[in-house]
Amino acid sequence: MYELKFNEDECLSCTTQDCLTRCQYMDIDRDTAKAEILKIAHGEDSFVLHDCVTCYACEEYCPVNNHPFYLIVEKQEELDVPPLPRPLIRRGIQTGIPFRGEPDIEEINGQALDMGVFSDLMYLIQGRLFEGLPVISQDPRKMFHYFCQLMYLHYGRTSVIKERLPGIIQTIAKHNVTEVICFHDECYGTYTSYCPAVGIDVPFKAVHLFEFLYNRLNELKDDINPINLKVAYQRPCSSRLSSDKHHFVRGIFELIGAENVEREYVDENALCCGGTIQGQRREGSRKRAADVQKRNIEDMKNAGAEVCVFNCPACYTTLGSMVAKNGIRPVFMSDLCRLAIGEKPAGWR
Amino acid sequence: MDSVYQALVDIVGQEHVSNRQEELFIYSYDLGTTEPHRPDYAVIPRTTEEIQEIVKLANKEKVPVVPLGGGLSLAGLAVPFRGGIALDLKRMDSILEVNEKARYAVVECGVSQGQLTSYLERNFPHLTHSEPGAPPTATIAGNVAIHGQGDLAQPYGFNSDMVNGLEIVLPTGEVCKFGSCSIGSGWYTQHPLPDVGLFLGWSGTTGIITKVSIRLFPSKKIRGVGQFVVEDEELVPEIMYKLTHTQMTEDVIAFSQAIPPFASGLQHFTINIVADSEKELEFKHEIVWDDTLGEYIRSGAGGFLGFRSGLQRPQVSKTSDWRKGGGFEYVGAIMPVETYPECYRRGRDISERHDIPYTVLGRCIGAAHAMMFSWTYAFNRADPETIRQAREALHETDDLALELHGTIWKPGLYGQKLVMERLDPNTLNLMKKIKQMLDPNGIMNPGNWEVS
Amino acid sequence: MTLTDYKYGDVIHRCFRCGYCKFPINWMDVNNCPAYARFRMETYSCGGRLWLTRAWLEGEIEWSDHLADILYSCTACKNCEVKCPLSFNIDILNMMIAAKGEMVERGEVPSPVKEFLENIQRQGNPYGTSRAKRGEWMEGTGIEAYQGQEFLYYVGCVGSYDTRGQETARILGKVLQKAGVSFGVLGNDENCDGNEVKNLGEETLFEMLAEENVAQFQGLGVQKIVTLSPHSYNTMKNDYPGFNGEFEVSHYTQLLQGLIRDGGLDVSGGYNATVTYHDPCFLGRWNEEYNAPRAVLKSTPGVQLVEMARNKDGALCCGGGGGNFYIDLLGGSADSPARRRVREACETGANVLAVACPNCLTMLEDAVKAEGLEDKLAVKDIAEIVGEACGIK
Amino acid sequence: MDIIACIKRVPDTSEADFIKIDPAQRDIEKDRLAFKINNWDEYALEAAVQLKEKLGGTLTAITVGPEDWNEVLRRALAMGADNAIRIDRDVSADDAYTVAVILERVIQRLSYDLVLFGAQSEDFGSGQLGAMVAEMLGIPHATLVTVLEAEEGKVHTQRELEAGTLQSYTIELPALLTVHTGINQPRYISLRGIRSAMQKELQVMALDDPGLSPETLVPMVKLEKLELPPKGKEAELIAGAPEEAAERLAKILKDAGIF
Amino acid sequence: MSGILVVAEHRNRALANVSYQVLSKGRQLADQAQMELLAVVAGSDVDAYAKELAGWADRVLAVKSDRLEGLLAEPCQKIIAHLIRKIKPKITLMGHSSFAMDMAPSLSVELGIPLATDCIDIFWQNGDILVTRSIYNSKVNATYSFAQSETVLITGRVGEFSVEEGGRQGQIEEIEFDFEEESDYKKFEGYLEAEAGGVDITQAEVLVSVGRGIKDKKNLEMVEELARVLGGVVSCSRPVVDYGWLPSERQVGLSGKTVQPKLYLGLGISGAFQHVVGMKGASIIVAINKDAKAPIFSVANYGIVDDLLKVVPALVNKISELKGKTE
Repeated sequence: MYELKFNEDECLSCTTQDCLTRCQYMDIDRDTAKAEILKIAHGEDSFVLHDCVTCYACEEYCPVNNHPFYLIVEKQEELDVPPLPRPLIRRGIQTGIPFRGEPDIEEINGQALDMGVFSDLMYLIQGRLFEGLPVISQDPRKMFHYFCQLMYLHYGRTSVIKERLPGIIQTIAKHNVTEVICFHDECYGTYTSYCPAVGIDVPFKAVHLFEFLYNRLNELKDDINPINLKVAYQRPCSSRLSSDKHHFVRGIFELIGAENVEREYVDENALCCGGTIQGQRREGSRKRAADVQKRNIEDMKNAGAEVCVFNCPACYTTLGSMVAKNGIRPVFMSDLCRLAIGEKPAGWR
Repeated sequence: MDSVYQALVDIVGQEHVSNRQEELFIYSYDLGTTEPHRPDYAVIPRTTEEIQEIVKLANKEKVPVVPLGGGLSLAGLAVPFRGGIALDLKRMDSILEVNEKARYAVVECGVSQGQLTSYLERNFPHLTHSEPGAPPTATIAGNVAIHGQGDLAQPYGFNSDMVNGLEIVLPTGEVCKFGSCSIGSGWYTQHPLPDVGLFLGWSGTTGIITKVSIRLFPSKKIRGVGQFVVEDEELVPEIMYKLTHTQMTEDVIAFSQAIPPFASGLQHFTINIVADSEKELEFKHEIVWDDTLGEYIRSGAGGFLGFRSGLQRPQVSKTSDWRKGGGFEYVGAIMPVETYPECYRRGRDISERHDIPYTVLGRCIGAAHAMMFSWTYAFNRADPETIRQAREALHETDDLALELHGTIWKPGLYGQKLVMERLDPNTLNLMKKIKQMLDPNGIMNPGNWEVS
Repeated sequence: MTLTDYKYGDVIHRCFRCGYCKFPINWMDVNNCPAYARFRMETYSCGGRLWLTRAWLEGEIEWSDHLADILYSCTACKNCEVKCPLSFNIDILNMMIAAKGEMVERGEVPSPVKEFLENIQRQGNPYGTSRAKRGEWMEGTGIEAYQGQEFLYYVGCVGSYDTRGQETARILGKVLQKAGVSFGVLGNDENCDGNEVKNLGEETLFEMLAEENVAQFQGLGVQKIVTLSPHSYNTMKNDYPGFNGEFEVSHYTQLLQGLIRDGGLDVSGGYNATVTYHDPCFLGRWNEEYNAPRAVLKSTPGVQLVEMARNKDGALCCGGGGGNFYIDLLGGSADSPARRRVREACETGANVLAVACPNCLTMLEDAVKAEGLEDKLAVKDIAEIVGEACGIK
Repeated sequence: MDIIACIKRVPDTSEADFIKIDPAQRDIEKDRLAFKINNWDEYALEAAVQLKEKLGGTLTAITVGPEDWNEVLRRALAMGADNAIRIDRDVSADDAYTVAVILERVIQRLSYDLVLFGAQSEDFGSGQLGAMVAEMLGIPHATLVTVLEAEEGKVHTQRELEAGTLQSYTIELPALLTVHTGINQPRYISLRGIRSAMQKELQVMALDDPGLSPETLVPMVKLEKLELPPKGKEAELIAGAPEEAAERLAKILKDAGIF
Repeated sequence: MSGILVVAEHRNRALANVSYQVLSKGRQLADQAQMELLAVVAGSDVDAYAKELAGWADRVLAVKSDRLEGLLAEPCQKIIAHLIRKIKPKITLMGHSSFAMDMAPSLSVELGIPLATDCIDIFWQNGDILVTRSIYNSKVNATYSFAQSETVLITGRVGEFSVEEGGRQGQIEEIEFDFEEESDYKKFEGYLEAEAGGVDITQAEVLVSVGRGIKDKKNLEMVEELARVLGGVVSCSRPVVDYGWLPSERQVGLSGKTVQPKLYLGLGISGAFQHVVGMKGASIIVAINKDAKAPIFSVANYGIVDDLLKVVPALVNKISELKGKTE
């Protein structure tokens, strides 16, 4: 019932084929790229469907916003080319099923922070940055009622997203929120990129966490003491859906006096945390993920990073302890901002 | 004045005996579904000598003695069915010796699993013991007394197979030692003297264990757990077989449960892998995940969920709370590994029939020589109906375990009856003789293993 | 009251009695619940108390002196809440307090609890000593009455009446004078803070105390409060806002930390000792302030800080919380938590056991005497250590 | 069983070492003192409440004193009394006899089975009142009661003698008992309980309600003066070698009538 | 003829100590006013008591009746009322005992005479009798006079008056007394003696109390001995209970018991606040402590700064010596 807005003509007229040629995990030349993307568009099998690590990056690379990644995932499902082994897919799909009662709907008129599925990370939203901001999805028992479902892109299952997402949006809308600040940029990407791409209505305005933090920091500017730390940012896959907000990363760093280290895997060239890669169905996935992680961390180290900043809890879970082992402190972006205004972040170890 | 009470006060002191309703209430309850029975006294001794005196008194007065450690058996093994003395042994909590070179520890009967774990971590970080899945308040002695297993069951077998020696207070009050310690040669082995081991698995009906020597094993610097998932339960036995073939795993468990939903209908493996270096770890990863399980990943039949460093204690008590009810009990049985699929399917049926979210688990013992398979039934402590349901499900499961050619582990009274019905009559007769010889007045944990 | 009327009637049965609540953070000992450590009967464990409470409310057991003693032996140290793996853990202490509250309303409390509460009703302190003597501790110190200074120095009952507490209260006053802090005290007009009253289940009395104190503070224009006792700190910081009493409350170690760091207090006189620090529950587990006292000690020259095996959120309570410094249901044995604690302190090789709470001070000092460790271990309040380091005799 | 408990309010002087006597030597200065229910009366009230809880009936608490004294009646109401009566009178110049006269007049007009008093008061400690009232009412009494059990029409009591000996009586009702500490554990009265007792009605009687007039109330024992007992501040130190000091102390103790 | 009448008590085959005390006081008052001292003793077998009393009294009235087996208040009240009516003594004096507390108030009402109880002093002033009472927790002394009356009834505080040598040979008169028909509205059921073993320190007149200074459990023996010669009981401060040297029922202080003995002899007790609140009500406090600055010295009446282990044996000897002289 929801259909992806994909325009084959855009691909035909595309001169760069950035979607696949810039892929960091497949080595594809421009001609092959064009041929394969068209095959995919026509519903034919392509090695791309098999080899894709589902890193979302092509969504950002596409110069005309033609949703190559959403297309790939739709076709993986259509052609039964699952990116993961079946038990993992089933497990993943079952994970999002709420099982601890219905949510308590409190009406909030105006702005609110949406924790999405990360209610157990409430400790990350303390202090003056979040003062007075109502929060929805505070209760871990109810968190799956706020789960944006976009994770199923990694599972090759857009059908699950389309089936569940409208209900989730309804639940959020019941809170009567006009502006939803998304704790996770996957939620933000869902409401601002995926929903328009497949035609799902979103009755509220989604706000990117970084934009919110940037604005709050400006309000608290007088209280900022530059943190003077060298920082590497671990860009999550979902941020590819909101590349227009990516500039806030640098904006925030400037405000708080963090030095954004010069490195190879930065911005558009960011590397996946490896979380989704290691379980993939193909031969050698575990090693491939380990290799990506190793390169990523080596790059941070070489650039002299003291801190690795995360926005995505999944990246944090996958990479956090690894970067720490390499002498780089892992920290969430909001915590780094709290540090700058003289607060003691809960997650700062 | 109650003369038994006064005599107990004389033995252990006023503060360590109670005949007040509060203590009698608490010690009447098992944490599972077993109906409570009030003891007449709760006693917390500190020494072997005190226990001797208590047992002698109990013989004289024909008062039952029900020893308990953590009191976490869940099968009602420390419920004072015939009243008497609830003997809480947790004050006997000294770690007496750790022999680093011969890798064993001698502990008093009240030493908890957590206490030994923590002691080894702080003082002998390269040694560990086989820690059961119970809460850390469970005791070492209580666990071997019921043939428990722990997280080293895959490489080394039952915890009770790791016993190097015991000190026992017999039901008649004498103290006996078993193993090399009995000839004063230290606590390093239970063999090769003539076997008089009549205490493990008897659930405290033949004597009170006061000291245990337990084997310790190498603890590597990196200890972690990897997870693997399959959808088809039929694959579990062969995967266990293949994993044990690698000799590179420490604990292999497969589980499936209705809640949380992600685990429903799937078979999850948790596989412990340990190493002293990244190099060793990567080598083992390759053998385990890539070489041994790779075929399932490639075929799409199995998925690797990642590896986490650090062993987390399973917090089983959380299971009790799925229904916001604070209670659960399980049937554990020692089963052939090949019965896993049947155990899972039939267990699910039983759960569903009794309206309880199913929870099953199979832990590999030895090189897949057997597994401990558990069927867990949660209940709501505040709702007697759910307790009844769980009790019924447990009984059906006892029947099932035997039907599938398994042997019930730490059976409650119902399971004991089933087992004894099937026991070889000559064995049963021998058990009867042993029990009569050791406990002529039948004071030790009466109700349990009563051969009629 | 029956179980159905009990506020936690729908959760109290959820305790499994798995026993995590007995442990410190590293499981080294099952004796981190002070009451269980003292008595070792399962009834005295956190789980035992919850089961007994439920049994009592359900009519399975009768109220008895013993039951009351068991409930009131809880020192509100919060170890159980920190260690319990289940989601209702945040309410464990509230469950206990509500059960105590029921005993209070029925009038069936242990006699020392009755005495404690009646003394507070009558004299505003648990000792029953006259209100007119509350300010005696400050005689000859030159400490001023509060009249709009920057800080209200709230001393609390133990600091005002207990001999040892008074010494500490005086020294802290002198330290603050020396640092040039603008402060005043309430003297005879000071009233009990109510922290223990709340934990003993006398809710209405607590409310009255909080309301009266808030009104008094506001009437005097108090904005910042520094407390001698973590108990006062806890209730003024966390409970008084519920009575419209929004004050900037600090424990004195927090104030001293800032003063030393900013050079406002010269501690160059130093204090030569190997010191181990005992975390008071109401500063530590209740308010997660583990750093300030340690920072003060570390910045005092000559102090060599060593840690006990159980520290911070795993620290063993001195046994004085929940009114037990007065009602003392846990005393009288080598297993008393205070005595266990001083033995543990001795094992570190420290010759000074530093505390930051007058209740801990008296409990642990008595325990040192009982253990015959006077030659090996001195119990000192951090205020005394700092006092010596800045030249106050 | 209908019970009457007679109670009074006393200053808490246990901790007050700053007591001052007014210049006329007639009273102590009370402005810095806290007040409370007389300790023994609390036990009497508890005993009354327990009997009421067990056997039913009513409990009436009575006090003779000025308005401040309402607070002890509130306490009694919070504890479980059904009625509370205060006879309004400044009792500072009264002796036990005059108060007994007043109480007798009030009590004889009420219906009762048992009258309870505290065995003595904390402030003056004369221990006379209960037995005087009993004699005036013409009913049997027992003082210093530490054990009390009631049944239809009678009470079984034990009264305390010296050195731990008890004297056991069975007394037919109506009777009057004065209650000693240790007979029970008086319950705690929560602030909530006291506050809700504020809502209950208190009966205040003037002296002429039971037909008395001030002129008829002449004390038989008259206060001449108050003074502070002579007392040295510090201990008198007995110096000398152990033998000498011991000898002197022994003499002091003997002179003090200790042995 | 008016005189002074002392009511003597007896139990367990002996006259009560307090009777000797008030007898001595009565003797003194009688001598001062040149009055006759009378003593009355009632019971089933009073010959021995009467003889003893004659050592002080000019006349002893011995009332003999089988009805007086238990020295009960009601029959005694009848006898004393009868005697007072007959003799019209200026003063009737008794010890402030449990017996007197039961009887004296009713007696005063029955006869319409003034009553002063628990007096710590009794003295003549301008021909009138005055008494001093200790009130407000022993913090204030109050002096009282009596309304005009033929007889005043006074009870004297136990232990307040010293026993003087009697040395007289008074007359003994046996008195017959007719009891009316016995009513059964108040039935005496018997005496219950204290259970052996259980010690109630709150009831003891003399407490020998030990603290940490006792150093070792074995030293308790000498303390027990001291308590024995003083006719008292051993109590203690908190640490001694902590050590398990004495049961908690012996503990004095905030968490122990509050005691108000006549003598509190503190041995090796420093006198912490928590302890002092439990014992400061004692009439006489004696402290023996090595530490001259121990706070107990500021609450004690008498102090010895020395090692208790040296003083206690000496004290036991001296007291035994002195007692030997009296007996």
